Amino acid sequence: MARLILSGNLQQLAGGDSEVEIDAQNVKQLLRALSERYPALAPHLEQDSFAIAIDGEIFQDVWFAPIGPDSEVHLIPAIRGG
Amino acid sequence: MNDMTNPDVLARHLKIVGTRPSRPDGVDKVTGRAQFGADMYLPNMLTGRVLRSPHAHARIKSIDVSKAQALKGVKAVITSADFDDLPSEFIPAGEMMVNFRDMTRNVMAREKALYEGHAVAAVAAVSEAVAAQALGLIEVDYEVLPHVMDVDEAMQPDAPLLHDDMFTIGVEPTPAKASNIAKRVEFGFGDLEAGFAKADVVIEREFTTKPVHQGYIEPHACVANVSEDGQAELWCTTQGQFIVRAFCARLLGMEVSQLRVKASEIGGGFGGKTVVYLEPLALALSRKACHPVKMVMSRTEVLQASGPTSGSSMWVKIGATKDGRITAGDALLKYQAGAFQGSPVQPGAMCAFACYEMEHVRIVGFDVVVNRPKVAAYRAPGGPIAAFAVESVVDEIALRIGMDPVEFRLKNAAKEGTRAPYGPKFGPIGLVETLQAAKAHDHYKIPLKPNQGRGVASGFWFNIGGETCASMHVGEDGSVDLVVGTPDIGGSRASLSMMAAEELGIALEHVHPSVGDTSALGFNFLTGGSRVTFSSGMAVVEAARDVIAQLRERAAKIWEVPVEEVEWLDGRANFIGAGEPKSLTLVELAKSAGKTGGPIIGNAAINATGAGPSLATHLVDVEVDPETGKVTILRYTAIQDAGKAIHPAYVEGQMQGGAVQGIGWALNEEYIYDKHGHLENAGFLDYRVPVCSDVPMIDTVIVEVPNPNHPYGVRGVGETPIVPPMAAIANAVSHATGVRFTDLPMSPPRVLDAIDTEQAA
Amino acid sequence: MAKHHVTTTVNGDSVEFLCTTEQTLLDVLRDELFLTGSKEGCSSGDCGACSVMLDGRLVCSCLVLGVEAEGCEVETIEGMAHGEHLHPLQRVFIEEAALQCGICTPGILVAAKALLEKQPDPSETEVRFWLAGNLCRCTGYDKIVRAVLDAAAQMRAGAASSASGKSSIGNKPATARA
Amino acid sequence: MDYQTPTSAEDAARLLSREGAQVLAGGTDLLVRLRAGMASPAMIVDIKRVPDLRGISHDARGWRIGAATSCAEIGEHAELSAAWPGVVEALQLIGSTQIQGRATLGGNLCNASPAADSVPALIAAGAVCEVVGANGRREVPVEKIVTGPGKNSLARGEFVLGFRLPNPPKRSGDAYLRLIPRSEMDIAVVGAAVALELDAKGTCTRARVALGAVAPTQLLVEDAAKALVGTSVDDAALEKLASAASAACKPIDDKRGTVAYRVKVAGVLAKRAARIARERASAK
Repeated sequence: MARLILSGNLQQLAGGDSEVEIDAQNVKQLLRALSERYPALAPHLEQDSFAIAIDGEIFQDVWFAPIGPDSEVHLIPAIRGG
Repeated sequence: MNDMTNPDVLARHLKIVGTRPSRPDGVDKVTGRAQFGADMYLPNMLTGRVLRSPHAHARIKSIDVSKAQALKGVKAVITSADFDDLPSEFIPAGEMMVNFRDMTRNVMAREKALYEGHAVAAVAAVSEAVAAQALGLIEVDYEVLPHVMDVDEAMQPDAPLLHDDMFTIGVEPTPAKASNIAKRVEFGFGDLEAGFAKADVVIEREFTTKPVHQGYIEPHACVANVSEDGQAELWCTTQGQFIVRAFCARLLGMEVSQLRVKASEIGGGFGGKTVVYLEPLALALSRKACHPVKMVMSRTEVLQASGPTSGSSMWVKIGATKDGRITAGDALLKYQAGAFQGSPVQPGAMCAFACYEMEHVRIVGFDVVVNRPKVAAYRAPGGPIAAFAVESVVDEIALRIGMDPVEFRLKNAAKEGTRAPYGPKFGPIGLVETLQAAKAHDHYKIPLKPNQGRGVASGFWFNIGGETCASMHVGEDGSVDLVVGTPDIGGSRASLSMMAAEELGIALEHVHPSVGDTSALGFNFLTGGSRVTFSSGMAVVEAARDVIAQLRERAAKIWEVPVEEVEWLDGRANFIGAGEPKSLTLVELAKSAGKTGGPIIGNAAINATGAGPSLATHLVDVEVDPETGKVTILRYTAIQDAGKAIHPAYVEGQMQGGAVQGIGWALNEEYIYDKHGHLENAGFLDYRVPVCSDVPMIDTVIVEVPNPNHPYGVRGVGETPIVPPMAAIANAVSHATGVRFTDLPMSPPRVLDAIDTEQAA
Repeated sequence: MAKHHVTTTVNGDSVEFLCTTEQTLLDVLRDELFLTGSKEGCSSGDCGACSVMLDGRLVCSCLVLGVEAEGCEVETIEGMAHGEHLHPLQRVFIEEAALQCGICTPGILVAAKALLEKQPDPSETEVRFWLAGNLCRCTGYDKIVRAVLDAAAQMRAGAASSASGKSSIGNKPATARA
Repeated sequence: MDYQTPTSAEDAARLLSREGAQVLAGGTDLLVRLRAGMASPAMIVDIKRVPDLRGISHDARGWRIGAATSCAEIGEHAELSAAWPGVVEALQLIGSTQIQGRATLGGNLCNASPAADSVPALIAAGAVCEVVGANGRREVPVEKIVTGPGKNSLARGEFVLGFRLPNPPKRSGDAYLRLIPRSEMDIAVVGAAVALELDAKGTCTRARVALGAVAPTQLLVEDAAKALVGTSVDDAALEKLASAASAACKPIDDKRGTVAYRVKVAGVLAKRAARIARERASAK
């Protein structure tokens, strides 16, 4: 199971959980699992645009980026820039 | 697209990548032939002009356009009534989550005008003079409301409210009372109390910065042409033709494919041309008038109603041990969003401590609306503001414990495996390398005279990838058309065609790049976030490899050998199987393309991922006139990790340009409003960007720590150069005067006042 | 009020145009003569993007009325290259990457040419102060100043004439032939 | 908007006496105001074709500068620059190279900006204007022209034809310094001009000190001049000069500077300008 690390706002919305084990092979599955576990998070996962860091590499808007069984995953705000 | 990573490309000898050829658009740009936003003229073209609010905050009770409508030569008049209202929801528009309720109100005020210069109506007429006269005939009945300009004042419970339906996001539970605070963000980890307890030195300070404008020399400009059947063409100066299409189609209720957007040559953007202002108005006017409509902003309009980046109020606290280890960092960032939510406080908070290995860290940010123009991205949005505060405190701590500031940063520098304050661990990054280069640089050893000071600061930017397409057409003579979807804002047609020629193994002069309009390619995210050489580069390489695969197949067919026995090297297919060596050049294969299966076209449509952060360290020497407070920049050196510099001259150019924009931000650029919320310096006379005689040569050192996720190791370089300058200069001025400077800009009156106050104390 | 009929010389050719009193020389060059190489960045004489030569003097065409051009000699960026031969400044600007977005480039080239005609061997400081009225937001001025100094050196060395053959293919010089 | 190009001073004066007539010389201020909608005259009178309005000449009385002579032309005049270096330096500070090609001395004075760079230097040098109008010609000291921000003492129809500068006396020198936030392209936050005369022993026998951008009009500061006369312009005298200059300031807080800043820097610049003027005087 991949380890998802939550911090800041997301941690609040996840009822204070800072680290959760999630069974997901890719980003899409991860987001679905997360919405199911934390309904409070769901609207934010849809409204804000998020990037997912899988073992340090950042993926933006990439549903099918693979998540390994021992991956460390972070949910972070999407980055745009000028 | 990590699967594209190709170590042997990096290993093999590069013939073109890393050289400094002339840019393909060079001649057009030096002869005046290049066509920018305002250079388009169409038959029957009308002139569009915008009526703007004279008030910082006012309810629009009514607008009477009848007199303007009746004026001879006026072909169309529009107000917010000509645009559908849109719900307040964040929906994806070309890769961005956008609240179109805010966007439609920003391009044309509805219930209220929220800043001086806010568009309230627009006209299209047969001439500039008639259009100007028509504006004077539009009668707007305003109810002037109290306004608020300062971020701290706007956060007060009794502050005038811009939006009575704004309830702070990011605090649980969501407040029941409306406020100007759109959002609270927080990042970090560890135990701050424990961290600060371990510190021998703790320094905390408050900082403020003023909004500054991107200052592109080309004002916003466009020509819209909507035909009677609703087909629309738009020519405009933008960082992203596909983003403009996505925004305008939604604002005007069109299908995206009804609207074809062609990006003109762009006269600077720096993030400020990633949004729409005139474009939807010109389309609405053209749709109403059934004529082409041209709209060009004046410099006053640019400064009153476009950009800028946030002003801010910040607090930073850092603790460290005597031997120079940071034990904890805490920061509070309050950023002005302008009239609508969406300041870059979030990326600012993520950047704040990103240069350092932090065990205990917290950054809290607030996104606050005020009666100023809605901010737009400006080069590393949010980063430079936070870096000014954090790098100033870092400098002060190094000074306090008597450690060289470069040494101190080296001791704490983030490196591969370091956990970023926003969570994930860094891959390979080059901060340490830039600090070592700074230490070794002659600049760092030059002795200083009285009233002179030296400052150093480091900076971080994430860099991004995103949706990108490229198309490569091999002509019948073997020359190559390269079509990309990202506007060329600083020489990207050069770097992209260099990568194409390198891959194909042909001379650069045979590759002819162009920026396609929205009908030429699939969706491309805009030119921004330092993504073009990275992302479009990836797409170009993939398209080239697509072409090469086809060329190898054609050669294999001709020779009747398995394709595995054909290799592509230096622009030719070679038979490497047993028997007579055979070879066909690109030109030969192109000639016979028809007979061997038809034209040869390579395509790539990707969502580029794996962008590598770029880090930088800047050195600056200043001299301060103790009697007038005037600061002179004596020497400047910018050192940055480019991963791999495809065209080193344009990488240097990004570093030099960012540094000088930073000099302006640090010393003289600011928005000056009177007590009525009227901008007093809406022009280049008193909005003081650096002029040629203000600055020295900007020395550069390119460090190359390859990004493993890019076929050539590229990292974006455009954003990072503006992150360190303000802190570096503030640190230098502080060392020259013995006074710590925490407020920007450090203009002569402010500097002299600080020196005198210090001496009086 | 009727338009003024103005007869003037632009880049060596005699030109006639009609304009109102309000129209600036820049308006006329762009909107009447379609010489759009001169750019409008501020319309207050602060950015220099509209720089042209008026009777041998460097001016901002946004601060000259169209009617004032009656009987004058006007030179714009469009007149800087001769046939396919780029002016040494134009060639060196391309070779040394002295432009990024290129919007300020025409004005800077016109201004730099005026400087080198007055002072063929300028110091860095002279170049910087002469060009102080030409804003560039992309380059930080470094490569611009170097390019002006290098072009001046080449012109002094007479390199200009021998190199002008190369400048005829300025968009694909030797360095590009990998 | 009408446009006229009179070819005689009398025609110009006649046209300018009409309602809504506006004089055009270099146009570097007028065109900005037109474009910004801050001015909409009924008629523009381009006076550049009036004889005697352009060019620089020298006679027994001293120097004459046509009011519509461009700053660039004046800056290129070696003899005038040698005679009145402070005046020439001051007018060369006006705007960019491009502005120098158009801007005129007459315009810089008559627009009546308290911050106009050439005006303090002209006042310190004792320059006089030739004013022409419907009722003939008169000579007016430069300091009598500006009466307030944007206001001058010229009657309707009157305009400045030229400026007269005396031949600089032996052992005299002048200098002008201004403070701007950048190195170029700004309006003066403070300006200070000093013209002085030394005797054979190096004692100051005559001095004129003028300040700009520190009051509604340029100031001719008698007390500051007194602080120098009878001294060798030594540090003590310079400190007296500085405090006299600061004391004379009646500035405002605005987007370009504060009252306190202008008051202090006026003294600093007066002191620095006096040093340069002294060096120039003793070098002659």
